[in-house]
Amino acid sequence: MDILSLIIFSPLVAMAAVLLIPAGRKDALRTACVAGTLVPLLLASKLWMDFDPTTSDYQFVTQVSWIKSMSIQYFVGIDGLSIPLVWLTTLLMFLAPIAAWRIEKGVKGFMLLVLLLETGILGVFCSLDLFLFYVFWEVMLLPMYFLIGIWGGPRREYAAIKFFLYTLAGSVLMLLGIVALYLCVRDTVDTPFSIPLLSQMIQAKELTGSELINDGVLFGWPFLKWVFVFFFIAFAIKVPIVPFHTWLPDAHVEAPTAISMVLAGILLKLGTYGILRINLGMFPDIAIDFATIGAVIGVVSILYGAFCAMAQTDFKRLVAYSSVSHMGYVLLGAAAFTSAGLNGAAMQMFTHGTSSAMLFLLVGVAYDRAHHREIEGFGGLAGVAPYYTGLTTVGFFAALGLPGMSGFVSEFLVLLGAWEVYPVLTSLAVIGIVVTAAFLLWTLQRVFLGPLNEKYKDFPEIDKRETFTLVPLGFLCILLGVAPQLLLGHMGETLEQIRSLFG
Amino acid sequence: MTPELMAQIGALAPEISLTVAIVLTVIADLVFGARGRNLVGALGVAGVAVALWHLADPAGTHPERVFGLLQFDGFARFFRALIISGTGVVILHAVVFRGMENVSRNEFVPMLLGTALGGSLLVSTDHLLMLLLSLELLSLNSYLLAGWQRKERRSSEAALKYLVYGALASAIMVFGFSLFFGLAGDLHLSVIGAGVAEAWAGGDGSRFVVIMATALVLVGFGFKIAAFPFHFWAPDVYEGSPTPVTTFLAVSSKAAGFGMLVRFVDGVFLGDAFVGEWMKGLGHVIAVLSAVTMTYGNVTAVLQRNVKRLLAYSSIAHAGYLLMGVAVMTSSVGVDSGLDALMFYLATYYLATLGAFGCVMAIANRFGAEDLDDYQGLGWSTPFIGAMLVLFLVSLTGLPPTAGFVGKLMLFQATIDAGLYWLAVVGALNAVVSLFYYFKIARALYLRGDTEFVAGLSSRGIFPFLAHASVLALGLATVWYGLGFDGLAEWVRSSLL
Amino acid sequence: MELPGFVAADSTLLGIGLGLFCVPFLSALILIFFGRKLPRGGDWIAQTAIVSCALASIWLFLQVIVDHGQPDWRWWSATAGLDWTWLSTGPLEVTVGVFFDNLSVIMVTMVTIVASCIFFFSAGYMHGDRDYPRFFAYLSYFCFAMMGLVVVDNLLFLFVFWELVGVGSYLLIGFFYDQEEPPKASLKAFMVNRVGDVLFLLGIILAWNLFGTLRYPELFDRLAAGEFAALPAGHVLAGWSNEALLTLSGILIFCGAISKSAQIPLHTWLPDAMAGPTPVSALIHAATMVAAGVFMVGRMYPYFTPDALAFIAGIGALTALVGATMGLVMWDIKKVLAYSTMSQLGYMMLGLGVGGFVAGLFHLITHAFFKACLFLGSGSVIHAVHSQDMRDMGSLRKKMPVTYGTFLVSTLALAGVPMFAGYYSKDQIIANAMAWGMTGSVAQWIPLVFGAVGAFMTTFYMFRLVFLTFHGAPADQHRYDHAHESPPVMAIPLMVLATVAIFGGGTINPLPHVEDLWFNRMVDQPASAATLGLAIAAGDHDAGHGDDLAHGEPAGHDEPLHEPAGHAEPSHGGEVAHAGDDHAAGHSEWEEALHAAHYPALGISLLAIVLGFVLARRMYLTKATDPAEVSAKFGPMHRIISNKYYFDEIYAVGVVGSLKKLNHALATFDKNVVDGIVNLTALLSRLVAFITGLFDTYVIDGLVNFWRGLTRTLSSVLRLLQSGNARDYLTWTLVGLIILAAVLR
Amino acid sequence: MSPLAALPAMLAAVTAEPAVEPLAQAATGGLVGSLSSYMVVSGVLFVLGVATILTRRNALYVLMGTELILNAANINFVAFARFGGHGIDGQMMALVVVMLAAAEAAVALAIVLRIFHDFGSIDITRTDSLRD
Repeated sequence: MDILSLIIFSPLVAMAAVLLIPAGRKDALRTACVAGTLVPLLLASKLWMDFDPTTSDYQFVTQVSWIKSMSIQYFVGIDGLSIPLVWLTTLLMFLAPIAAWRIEKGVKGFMLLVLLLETGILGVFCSLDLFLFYVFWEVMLLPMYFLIGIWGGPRREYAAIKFFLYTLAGSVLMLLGIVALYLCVRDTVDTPFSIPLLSQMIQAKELTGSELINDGVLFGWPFLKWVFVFFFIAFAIKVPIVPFHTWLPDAHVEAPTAISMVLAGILLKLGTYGILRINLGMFPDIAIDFATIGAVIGVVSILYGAFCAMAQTDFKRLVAYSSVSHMGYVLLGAAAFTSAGLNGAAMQMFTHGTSSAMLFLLVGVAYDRAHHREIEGFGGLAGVAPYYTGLTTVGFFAALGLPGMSGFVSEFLVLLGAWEVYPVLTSLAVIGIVVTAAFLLWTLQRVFLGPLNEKYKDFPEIDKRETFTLVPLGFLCILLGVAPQLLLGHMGETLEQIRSLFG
Repeated sequence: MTPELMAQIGALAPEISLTVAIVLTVIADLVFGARGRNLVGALGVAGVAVALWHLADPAGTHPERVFGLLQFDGFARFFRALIISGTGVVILHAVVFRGMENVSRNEFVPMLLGTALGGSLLVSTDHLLMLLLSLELLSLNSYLLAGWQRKERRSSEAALKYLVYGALASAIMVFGFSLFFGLAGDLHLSVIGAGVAEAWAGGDGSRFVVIMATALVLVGFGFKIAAFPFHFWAPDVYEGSPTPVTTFLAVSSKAAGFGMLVRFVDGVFLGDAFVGEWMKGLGHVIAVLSAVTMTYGNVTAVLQRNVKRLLAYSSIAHAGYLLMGVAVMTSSVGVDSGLDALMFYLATYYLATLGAFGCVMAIANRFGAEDLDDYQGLGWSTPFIGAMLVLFLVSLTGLPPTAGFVGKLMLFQATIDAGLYWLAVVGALNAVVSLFYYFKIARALYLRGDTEFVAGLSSRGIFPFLAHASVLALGLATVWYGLGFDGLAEWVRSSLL
Repeated sequence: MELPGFVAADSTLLGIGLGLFCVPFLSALILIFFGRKLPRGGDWIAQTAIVSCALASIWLFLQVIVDHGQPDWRWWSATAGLDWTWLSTGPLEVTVGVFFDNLSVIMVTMVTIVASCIFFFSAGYMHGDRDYPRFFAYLSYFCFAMMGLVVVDNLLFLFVFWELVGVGSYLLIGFFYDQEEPPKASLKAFMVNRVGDVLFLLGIILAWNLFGTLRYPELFDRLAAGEFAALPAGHVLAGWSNEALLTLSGILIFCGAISKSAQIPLHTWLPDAMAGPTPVSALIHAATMVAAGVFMVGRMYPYFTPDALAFIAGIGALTALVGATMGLVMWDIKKVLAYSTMSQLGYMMLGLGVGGFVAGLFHLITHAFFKACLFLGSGSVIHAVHSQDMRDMGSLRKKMPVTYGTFLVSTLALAGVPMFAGYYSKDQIIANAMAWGMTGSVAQWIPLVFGAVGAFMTTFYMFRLVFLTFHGAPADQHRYDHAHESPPVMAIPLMVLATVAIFGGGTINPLPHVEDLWFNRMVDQPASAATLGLAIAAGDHDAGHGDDLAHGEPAGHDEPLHEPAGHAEPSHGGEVAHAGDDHAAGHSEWEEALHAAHYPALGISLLAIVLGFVLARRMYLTKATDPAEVSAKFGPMHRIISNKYYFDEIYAVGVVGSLKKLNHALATFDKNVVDGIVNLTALLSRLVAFITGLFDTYVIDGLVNFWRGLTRTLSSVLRLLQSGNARDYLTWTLVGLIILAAVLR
Repeated sequence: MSPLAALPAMLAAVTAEPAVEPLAQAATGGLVGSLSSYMVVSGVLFVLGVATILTRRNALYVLMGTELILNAANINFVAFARFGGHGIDGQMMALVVVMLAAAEAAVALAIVLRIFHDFGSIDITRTDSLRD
C-alpha cells in the first residue's frame, strides 16, 4: 500500500482499535486516538521530505480502477498545492485529541469521530478523482455535525444543523456539476472523473462528448459556466465567503475548542483548495470572467469580517470573524492570477491554518478556566498567567500579520500580487490590516492588560498539555515568517503551473 | 405432464415454495397453537430462504415464459428478490416485535407470505388478468395485516382507510383496464401497446379514450406506490398498522407497485409502436408528478413527531424520486438509463428503509418509544442500533459513503442526461430538505437528552439475534454498495426489461 | 561590490553585521526564558551583549575613518557578501543581505553606544522591579530589531524590522501592564504606527512594481538608469507619468516615517508613549526608534523626487514648530521632552527635505546623544523625587549635581549653543533651510521661519525646564528632602552621554568650516537618482539605458549616487553624464546659496537662543528666587521688588500669556481634533462594525433561515390536506384523476 | 376490424362529444348501436359509483360504490369481448373481477365489523384519529 493511502486510511485502522477499547477507559481511548493521529503525522512528514519540489506534476500517485460500471478510479496524488495542507491536517488532527483531553462526555464517540474526520479531510486533499473527492467531501460532514452537535456549546443543535444544511446545499450543487461533467466525457474517455484529465480536456476545449456542451445553453449561460458556478458556490460556502459565511460564527463558537481549531484550521481551507484546484485549475477561461467578482468578494470579506470582528464582545466569535477576514486574502490573491498572488493565497491558507488554530486554542484555555468568553469580563490576566499571555501575544501578532511571522509573508504576497491587477481593491484591503491589528490588540489589552480583574486573581496558569498544543503552532508561525521558502519552495512549481493557465 | 410443462412449473419454484411455506405455517399453527410461535416464524423464514434459493436459479434452465401469463425475466427476478427477501426480514422482526405480543402471530406469518406471493407474481406478469389477480392478492392481505393489532383502535382505522382507498383505486384501475381491453381487444400488455398506438393514430375521439384509460390506470398505480395525490392513505396507514406491516408496505409493497408500473408503462407506452408526442406529454406529466410528490413528501415530513409517520412521508418522497426514473423512461431518450437508475435507487431505498424500520422496531421493542420526544438520548443506550439508524438515515438522505448516495447519483445522472435539468435541481434541493427531518431523528438520538444509560427491556433468543444480525447485514450492504456498487450495477443492468 | 581600500574582509563585515542583531536577540531569548533563574535577573547578559555590539561597531567605525593608518574619509558602501534567498517563487525573488555604508556604520555606533548607556542606567532605574528580567529581554529584543533595521540591504526587510521595532516599542511602552495608562498608550502607539506602515507598505509595493527590486544598490541603479517598468495596461495608475508615480511612491514610503518619527499628523502617540519606563523613552522615543524614520528617509534619499522632498520639508517644518509650541505648556517633565523630541525630529525631516542630507542626519546623531541624556536625566530626577510634575521639583541641582550638570550640558546642546554638539548640526539645518528659501519660490522660506521660531521656543522651554527642576526653591520640601543623587550605575551613563553631547561635533571651534566636520567628511550627499532617472526616462529610452543594461556595469551607476555629484562627471558616460552635468550645475548653484546662508543662519539661531534664554530666565529663574530672599531680609523693599516683578508678570501675561494661549489652542487642537479624528475613525469603524453585525444577524441569517421557514410554513399548510377523514382522501383521489386526465390531454 | 373505429363515437355519445363523421361511419356497422348502449350503461354505472362514494359516509355504501365501478368495468369487458369478437378474454376477466369483488367484500366486512366494534359506527368520516 502506498504511503499516501496509508496516510489517508491509517486513522480508520485507529478507529478499529478505539472501537475495541471499552468506553469506560477514557485515558486509554484518548491515548489511542493520539497515537492513531500521530501515525499520519509522521508519515506526512516523511512525505514532505520525499516530495520533489522541482516539478508541478502529481506525485505519489496511485491510480487503480475502482468502480468499473462508472469507470470511477481510486486516484490519489499530491502536488505542491495539496502537500502543505495534508501535512497541516495531520498536525492539527494530532493536536485535536490532545486539546480535547478534558472532554468527559462520550469520549469514545468523540475520538472515533475525530479519526473519521481526519480520513475524510485527508481524502479530499489527496483525491484526484472527482467522485472520490466528493465522497470524502461528504464523509467529512457527518462527524463534524455530531462533533459540534454533541460536544458543542448551548446553541450547538442550531449551529450543527446550520453547518450541515449549508454545506450540503453547496455540495449537492457540486454533485450536479460533477455528474454533468461526467456525462460530457462519459463516452469519449475511459476515466471520466479524473481531475487532471478533465482539466486538460476543458482547457483544450475537447468536451464534445455530449449535447450538453454543444447546445447546452441554460438560461443564457453556456453550460460549463453553470458547472463552474455550482462548484464555486459549494466551495464559497465552505471558505466561507460573504454572504455565505454566517454558518461560520455559530459553528466555530458552539464547537468545542479542538473542533473549532480543526474547523478554522483545515475545513475552511477545503473551500479555497477547491477554488484553486478546480475553479482555477479546471476552468481557467471561465475563471477569468469571474475574476473581478472574486476579487471584490474577497475584499468585501476582508473588510466585512474585520469590522464584524471588531463589533464582537464574545472572544471566540471575534476570532471566528477574523477567519472570514483572513480567508478573504486567499480569494483576493487567487483572483489576481499573478505569481505573487497565487503564492500568497496558497501560503495564507497554511499560515491561517496555524494562526487561527492557535487563536482558538487560546480562547479555549480562557474558556476552560472562566467558563465564559465575554471579552469585557476578563482583564489583567497578564499578572496571573504570564506564559498564557506570552503565547497569546505571539498568536495575536501572528494573526495580525506581523513581519517576521508567516502571516505577513502571505498577506504581503497577496497584496503585492493583487495590486498590479486591482490597485483600488488592494488599497481598500489594506484597511483590513489596520482594523485586524486594532481589534486583536484591543482584545489583548482588554483581556490581559490593565488592572487585574479581582474575580480571576487565582486564574490558573496555562498547563503543560495546552502549552504542548500551542507551541508547535507558534513555532511554525515564526519559522515560516523567517524562512517562507521552506513552504513556498514546495508550492512554487505547482502554483506557477496554475498561473501559466492564465497566460 | 409434458416436460416443458414441468419446466414451466419449475420456473414457478419460488412461488411454490412460498405457497408450501404458507400451508406449513398454517398447519403448524393448528398443531401447536400459540406455543408454535417460533416454529411458525422459522418455517416462514425457511420458506423465504428456499424461495430465494430457487430464485437464484441454481439450475438456470427455466423458461422465461410461463403459461402465457408470466414473464420470468431478469426484471421479474430482480423485483421478486427484493419483495421476497424483504418479506423474510419483516417476518424476522415481526416474530420479536413487542407491539404484537397480545395478538397471534401465527396467522400473521402466512398472510405475509401470501402478500409476498402476490407481489412476486405481480411483477412477473404481463397479462392484465394475472396482474389483477396478483394485485388483489397483495392488497387484500395488506388490508388485513394493517388491521392486525386487534386491541389497537388505530390499527383497525388504518385497515379501514387502506381498504376503502384501495378498493376505490383498484376499481378505477380495473375500469381503465377495461378501456384498454376495448382499445386492443387483448389483455397482453404488448398487444395493448400496439392497440394504443393505433388508437392514438385514430383521431381525437380515440385519443380521448387512451387518455382516459391512462389516467384511470395511473390512479391505481399512484395508489400502490403512494404518489401524490393518491398517497393520502399512506401516512395514516403507516402510522396505524403494526410496524412490521408498515415496513412491508414501505418496502415490498412499494417495490411491487413500481415493478407493475414499470412493466405496464414499458409494455403499453414504450412498445414497438412508439408514439413520440403522446409519450412526451405523458413523460412531462410523470415528471411533474415526481417533482410534486417528492417535494410534498419531504416538506410535509418536516413537522412530524411520530417516527413511523415521518418515515411514511419519507417513503412518499422516495416514491417521487423513483418516479424520476419513470419520467426519464418516458422522456424521449433513455428508456434504459431511466429504468436502470430506478431499479438501482429502489435497491438502495430498500436496504435503507428496511434497515431504518428494523432499528425503529428494535428501539420500540427495547424502550417502547415511537415518538421523537421519547427518542431523546437513546442513542447512548443502544450505540449499535443508534449508529445503524443514523447510517440508514444518511443513506436515505443520499450522502456518501452509502448506497443511497449512489442511487441519487444514478438518478441525477439519468435525469440530466435526459435533459430534465429542472427535475435534477428539484431533486437535489429536496435532498437538502430531507436532511432536515431525517436528522431530527439523529438529533433526538444523540444531541438531545442526557447521555446516561437507559436499561430498557432486553430480549434474548435466536430471533432477536437474527433481527439484529439482519440490521447489521443491511448496514454493511448499505455501505458496501455505497463504495463498490459494481455488483449491484451489473445485476441491475442485466435485469433491465 | 568590493570595498575601496578597506581593511576588513567581507566575512568580518558579515560577522559583525549578523552579530549586531543576533547577539541581542540571543540575550533576549535567554532572558525571556531563564531570566528569573539567573543571578541579578540576568541583566549582565543583556549588558554584555550590547556592549560587545558597541565595541564591534566602534571598531568598524574606526576602520571606516582610519584606513591604512591615515584618515581616509572616502565614502564606501558594501553588501557584505551575504545574499540569502528569502523567498523565490516563479518570477518573484526576494534576497536579503547585510549592507554597510558610512551612514549605517555611524548609525549602529550611535545606537549601540546610547543603548549601552541606557542598559546600565536601567539596571539602576528598574532595580527591584518585579519584571526586571523581562525588561532587559524587551530592551535586547528592541536592539536586535533596531540593528536589523539599520544593516539590512533592502527596503522590504527594512520594513520587516521597522515593524519589529514597533513591537518592541509596543511591549516596552506597555511594560507596566497592570496599570491603566500604559496598555492604552502602547495600543495607541502601535495603531498609529500601523496606519503609517500600511501606507509605507503600499509605497514599497509600488516601488516593487516600478523597479522589480527592493535592494538599495540595484534599486538606485535601475532608478538612475531610468529603467521604469510599465504598469499593466488598464491599471488605474497606468496613465501617470514616471515622475508622478515616483513621487507618489516616495510620499507613501515617507508616510511610514511620518508615523514612526511622530510627524504631524501622526505624532499623537509619542507623548502618550511616555507612560513607559523612562529609560525606554530615552532609548526608543528619543534616540533610536523615532530616529529610524529619519534614517529611512536618508537611506532612501536618492529615491525621492524634488516634489516628495518638498513634501517632506513641509511636514518637517510644521512638526518642528508645532512640537516646540506644545513643549512650552507642559508641566510633566517627560512630556516636555517628548514634544521637544518631536520638534527635533521635525528639524531633521526639514533638513533632509530642503536638501540638507548631511545636516539632517548629523542632527539625528547628535540629537540622539543629548536627548537620551536629557531623558535619562529626567529619569534620574523622577527616580529621586518620584514625580514627573515640574511643580513638585526645584532646586535639585544641589541634591543631584551630576544629573544637573549633564542635564544642563545636554540642554545647551539641544538649544544649539555654540561649541556644543547640537550647534553644529542644527545650524546646518537652518542654513540649508535658508539656502532652500534663497534658491526657490517664496513658499520655500517657510521652513526657515518655522525652524527659527522653533529654535527660539526650544531654548525657552528647555531652560524653563532646567530652572523649574534644578533651580529655584524646592516646591515640595518633603520630596526635596528625600531626593538624592542617583547611584553611579545611573550617573556614569549620564556623564558619557553628556561628554558626547559636548564633543559630538568633533570640534569645539565655534566657527567651524562646515566641510571639515567629521560627519560632513564621512557622509556625502548622494545625487538624486530620481532626477537622473527621470531625465533619462524622458530622453530616448532604448538607446539610453538600453546599452547601459547591455554593459550592465553597476559600478558606473552607483558611483554618482554616493560621490558628491559635483565631481562625479568623469565616471559617467552618455546620457548619465549629460544628466550629471545638469545636476552638477544645479548643485554648484546650491553650493553658493548654502555658503551665503551660512552666517545669516548662524545669526538667526544665536538670536533665537539668546531670546529664549533671557525670557525663560526672567520668568522662571528670577521670579522664583527673589521672593524668598526679599521676604526674608528686606520687608520694606518687598513691594518695589514685587512691583518689578509686576513687569515681569505683565510681560509674562503680555507675551508669554498670548503664546500660552496659542499653545493651549494648539494643544487643544492636538487633543481634540487630531485625537478626535482618531477617535472618530474608531467610533465610525465601531459603528460600521455594529451595522454589519446587525446585517449579519438579520439579513443574511434571514436568508439562511428562509428555506427552513418556507419549508415549515409549507409543511404546516400541506398537512391540512391530511385531515384524517377518509372521504376527503377519496375525493382527492377523484380530483387527482380529473386533473390527470386534464393534463394528459 | 374491431369496433375500435366505432368506439370513439360511442364514447362521444357518453361524454356528449359531437363527433359527426365517426357516427356516420358507425351507422354502416350492424351491431354498433347496441355496443354503444352497453357503453352508456357502463358509463352511467361508473358515474353512479363515483357519486355513491362521494356522497355516502357509511363504509358499506362506499364499498358498494366501488362494486358499481367494478361492474361498470365488467360490462365493458364483456361488451368489448362480445362485439370485438376476439376470444373469451373479456368474459374471463369479468368473472375474475366478480370473484375478486366477492373476496374484497369478505375482507371489507371483517374490517368494517372491527371498525363498528372499535368506533361504534361505520361512518368513514368519524374514523379520523390518525391525522396530521
